[in-house]
Amino acid sequence: MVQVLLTGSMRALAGGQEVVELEASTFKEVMDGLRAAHPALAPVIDRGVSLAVDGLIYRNSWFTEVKPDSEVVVMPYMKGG
Amino acid sequence: MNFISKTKADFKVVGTRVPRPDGVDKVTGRAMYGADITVPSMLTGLVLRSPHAHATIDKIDASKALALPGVKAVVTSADLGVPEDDYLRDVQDNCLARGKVLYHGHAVAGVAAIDMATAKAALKLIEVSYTPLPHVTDVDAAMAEGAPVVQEGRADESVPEGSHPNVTTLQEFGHGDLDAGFAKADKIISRSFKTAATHQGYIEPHACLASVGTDGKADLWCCTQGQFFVREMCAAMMGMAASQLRVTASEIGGGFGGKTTVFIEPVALALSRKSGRPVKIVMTREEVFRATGPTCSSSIDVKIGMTNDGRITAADAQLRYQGGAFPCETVGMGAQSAFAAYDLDAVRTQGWNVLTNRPKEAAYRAPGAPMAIFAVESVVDELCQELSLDPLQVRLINAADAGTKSSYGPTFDQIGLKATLQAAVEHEHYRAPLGENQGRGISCGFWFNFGGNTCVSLNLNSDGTVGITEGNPDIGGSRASISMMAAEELGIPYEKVRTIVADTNSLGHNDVTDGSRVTFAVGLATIEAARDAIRVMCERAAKVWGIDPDAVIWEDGCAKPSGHNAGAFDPMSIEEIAASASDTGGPIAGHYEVNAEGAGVSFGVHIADLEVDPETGHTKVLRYTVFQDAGKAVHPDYVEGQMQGGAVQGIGWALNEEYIYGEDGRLENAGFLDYRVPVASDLPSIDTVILEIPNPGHPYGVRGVGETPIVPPLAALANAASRAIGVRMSELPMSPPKLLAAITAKG
Amino acid sequence: MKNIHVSTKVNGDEMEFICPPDETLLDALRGRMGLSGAKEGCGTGDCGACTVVMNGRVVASCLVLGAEADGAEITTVEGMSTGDKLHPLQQSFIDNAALQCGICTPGILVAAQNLLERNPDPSETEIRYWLAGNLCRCTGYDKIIKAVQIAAAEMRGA
Amino acid sequence: MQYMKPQTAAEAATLLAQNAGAARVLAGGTDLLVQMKSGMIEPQMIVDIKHMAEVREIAEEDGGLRIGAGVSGQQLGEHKGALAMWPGVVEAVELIGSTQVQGRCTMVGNLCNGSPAADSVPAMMAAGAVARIAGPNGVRDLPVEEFPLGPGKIALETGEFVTSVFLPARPKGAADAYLRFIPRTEMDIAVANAAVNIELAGDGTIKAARIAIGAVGPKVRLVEDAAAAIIGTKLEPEAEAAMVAAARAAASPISDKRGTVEFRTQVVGVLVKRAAHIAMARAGEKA
Repeated sequence: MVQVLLTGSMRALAGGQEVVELEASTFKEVMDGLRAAHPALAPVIDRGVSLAVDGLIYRNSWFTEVKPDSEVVVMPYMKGG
Repeated sequence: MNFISKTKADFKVVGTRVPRPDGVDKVTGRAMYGADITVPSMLTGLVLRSPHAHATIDKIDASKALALPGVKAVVTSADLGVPEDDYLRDVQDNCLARGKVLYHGHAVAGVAAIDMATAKAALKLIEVSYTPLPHVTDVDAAMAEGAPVVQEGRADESVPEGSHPNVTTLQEFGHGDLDAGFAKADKIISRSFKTAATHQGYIEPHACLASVGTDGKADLWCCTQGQFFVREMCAAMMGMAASQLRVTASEIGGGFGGKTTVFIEPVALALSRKSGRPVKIVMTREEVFRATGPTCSSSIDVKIGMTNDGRITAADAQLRYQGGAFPCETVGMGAQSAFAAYDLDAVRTQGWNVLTNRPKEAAYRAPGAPMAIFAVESVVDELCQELSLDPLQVRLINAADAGTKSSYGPTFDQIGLKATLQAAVEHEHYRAPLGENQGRGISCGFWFNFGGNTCVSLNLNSDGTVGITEGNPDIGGSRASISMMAAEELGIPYEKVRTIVADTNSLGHNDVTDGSRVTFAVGLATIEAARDAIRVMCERAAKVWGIDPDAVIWEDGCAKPSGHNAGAFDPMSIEEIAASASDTGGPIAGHYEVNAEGAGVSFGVHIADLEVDPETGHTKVLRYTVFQDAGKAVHPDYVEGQMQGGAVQGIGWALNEEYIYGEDGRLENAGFLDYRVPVASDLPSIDTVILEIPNPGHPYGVRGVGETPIVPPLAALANAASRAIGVRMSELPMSPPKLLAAITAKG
Repeated sequence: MKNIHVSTKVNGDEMEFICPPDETLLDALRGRMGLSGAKEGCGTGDCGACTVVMNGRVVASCLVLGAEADGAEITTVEGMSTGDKLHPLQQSFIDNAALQCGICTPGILVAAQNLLERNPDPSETEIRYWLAGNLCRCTGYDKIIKAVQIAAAEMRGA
Repeated sequence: MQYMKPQTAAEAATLLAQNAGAARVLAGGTDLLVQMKSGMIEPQMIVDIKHMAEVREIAEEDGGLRIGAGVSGQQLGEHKGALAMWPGVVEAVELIGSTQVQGRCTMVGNLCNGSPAADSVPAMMAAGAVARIAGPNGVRDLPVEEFPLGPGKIALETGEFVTSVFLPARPKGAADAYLRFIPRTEMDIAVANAAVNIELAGDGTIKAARIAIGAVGPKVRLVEDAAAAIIGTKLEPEAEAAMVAAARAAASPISDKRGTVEFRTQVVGVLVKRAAHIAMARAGEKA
């Protein structure tokens, strides 16, 4: 199981949960798992999110490996200047 | 097959100050920018813009314009489709208003004519009937009950019920128990801040030339930070297959994030399709200010608790940003970066985006971060003053480090903040004496940095030289740094490599030049493309020698046999391998395609000395030093250039730059006369100190450096001014009337 | 609108062109004489990207009519180098990384050249004030000022 | 549209009179071309007066200087005699715009633009300068203080244009100074400005003074009360305070994108004070 940390505004859509536990080994599986567990998160995920895995930020990358002990944080999709 | 991996000590090219490949073209006037290309039978395009801040478009009648001799086409939003995707539709509606104009300067129609005079005359003949609507341009006013609604139904699911319809998102970050944290504090300061919208201020106005054939094949030439993004957007709006639209990026006269989207490009394409002739549109400076993307203006509350010995116990911020008339996510990045410099047990940031009748925000160097960090660093400074603590020591006590759970969630890997702060502590500037009416301010800065989609193709020429094709427009010297990294990896002189920026048909997709990603991500892909070519070159040498490819290594631009079974052969140089390539198996090339990750966050610290004329509020920046971690500075001159240029944009933001709206919702200072960017005589030297704490995510340790430097100047100067005059300045810009009013009020 | 015939000297070459009476010198240089080194950054004399020298004085070519060029002598960035040899200022700008995007560079070089002709040894403050009408948004001016100082020193020695 | 370059003042006056309302005078062009670019004006004729010999020179006359309407700011700044005689006027003209604008802009153009914030106008007014006007009925002279009538409004009749400005001769112990406030160091329009012209008596007291302020009302104006406050004094603190108070009392600014009423009123007093001290010091050197 992977512990997925949700940022504040997503927590409200996941029934107030700060951490969601999922069976997942990739970025994509994290997203699919979140969508299944909390359908209210689907529009947020569809618009695009970034994922921080062990401190590194991924903007989109389905097959990025997520290990059971990885620190996984879902963040808004980010752009720079 | 092996290759020698680089360690920090043995760089031969990286870290030197080679001349840039675009230098001669740029100093002789030969470089071709957006407005510099012309083609036969070209028409001149112009855009009709809204005189109102907010109005419905009841009717557009172009018949008189079309009747004018020399006018070849008029287009409106009706000439483009209605995209289903929200984001695409917003970008398109910003290029040509659909049904409603949302800000003063919003594009309504385009016209193409045989020359500028005819096009200008035609613009006046397009009759648009408007019904003006109430407008709102201030972020706090736009959230208040009864404020005019800019767009209905744009709130996402994060927005609580009962919020004003102008609120489109609420983003929240943080961890820990705020109440418990504040209870531990010896001193708590809460303060509210406002910052004005600022513009990127690139000197080159947007320009493009579109040519659409009757067979549907199209070419677009434009100044952009991302030709692939332009193609994606324009093809979708035009209903074209991406394969039929080739976009070529010109030399770009500055972008800073502002050229990461489209404005006139779809209009030029639509005019060209309709007229059957090439159409060129060049914005005026006034149009650039009115209708391209400035950054957000903001209203921010910050509350921080601190112990008497300088430990932050809790931190809380509410950020309200307006990014114009369309939904905008920039506040999220402000909310995430606000407290990034600190290792905190209890922290919360909440960010609201609010619609207003202003132009659609475009990214501007570290979008969202400067204003958030300005507010936070101001309160930290005020706490230091109140508790009589040294501001750098307080930041060192609280600084984030490897293993710190960041305020926005993830845990930091290796970061350079403490080393950067320490460098500032030890610098002579920090101890230099100050005179009367002078103050010294410091601030930390932060940016995430990105990687992203990147393709690089590397071709070995028959004489052993190398051509590199990459897909990101070069703003700050990236062709030089890419050539340097290729030369480094291949073990050949820099002069043997030439890098060009490809059009959209010559390479796979590349993300826009944003997020300080190019030197990092394109550099990474270049190194991998070089390794790909090295693999092929080693194989060729192995074939010639009749040995196993695994027994060949690459060193100093040569294939060499290695290991006890390899046999004794003289090294085979890249020139020899290139010369015999057609005999050994054909052309040699390397390529690499990646969605690059591991960019590594960036921190900086700035020290600013400011003098304030107590009788007029006039400010003079006396001395300025930038400290920043570059991971590895590939070309130190260009790293310094980013640090200096970013700092000066931040200085402008802090002191005099602002979008000024009148009661009528019209922008009052759409020109460089009254939108006051710093001029040469306003500034001292900007001193730089580059630190190199390698980024583990890049083969050479490179970190993006471009964005972080714009972040600290806002608070560094506000803290300097506040200390100089003895009044806390909480509103940017700190223009002389505001400073004088503060001084007068103090008495 | 009756077009005007203009005879002028640009970078030492006799040039003739025909333009409408309200066309700026900048547009005439770029559109009629094929000299696109001068850039339009604002069109109102506030940015300096269109700087050229007319009859020995630095001017914003967006604030000069093409018609006024009749009988005048004009120097643009295209006239700075000699054959295949760059002007010391041009070389210094490359060597000292005084340009990033490069859009302001032609105007700054032309203005700086005129300064050094008037004053071979300007102070940093003099350089900064002379170039105050040339906006640069990339560099923070630091390396530009240093490049002018270095070129000036070299030219004095030469 | 037509572009005309008359060779004589009479020819120019005829063109201007015949095309009243549709013709515009071109000297340096640094205001005219900006207005054309913005679409604020669309002249049918441009009358380029630089081809008349008399407007291109700085001529000595009755111990003073006559500055032609085509003399650029930079050209004036290069004239050692002008700088020595009227340092405040020269520094005011040199503050108009950038180096690029200095190569073209003229003092007369600055006057004729009618801006209340014009840099050189307070300096000319304090100097007691006189504009020479050519027109269909010949030539007339008008003191600069009578020239501005309001924002963009000037005392020229149909067909008239200014050919030169005369700066009078200077006695010993006389000097002027000009200061303006801008947020940056260059490239801005004055938020407030002030010029002070002082003549010292042999004992170092102020024998005569003229003070003008700008950007703090609909037009640049002389402040007689401020001048009166320092005549007969050595600019001691009480006299200085009275002068500053008079200048502030004479200010009637508006709040706009460049500054507020409070700010402009405050700052114009500071500028008058500082300019007066500079003029005093300069006059002392010339005594």
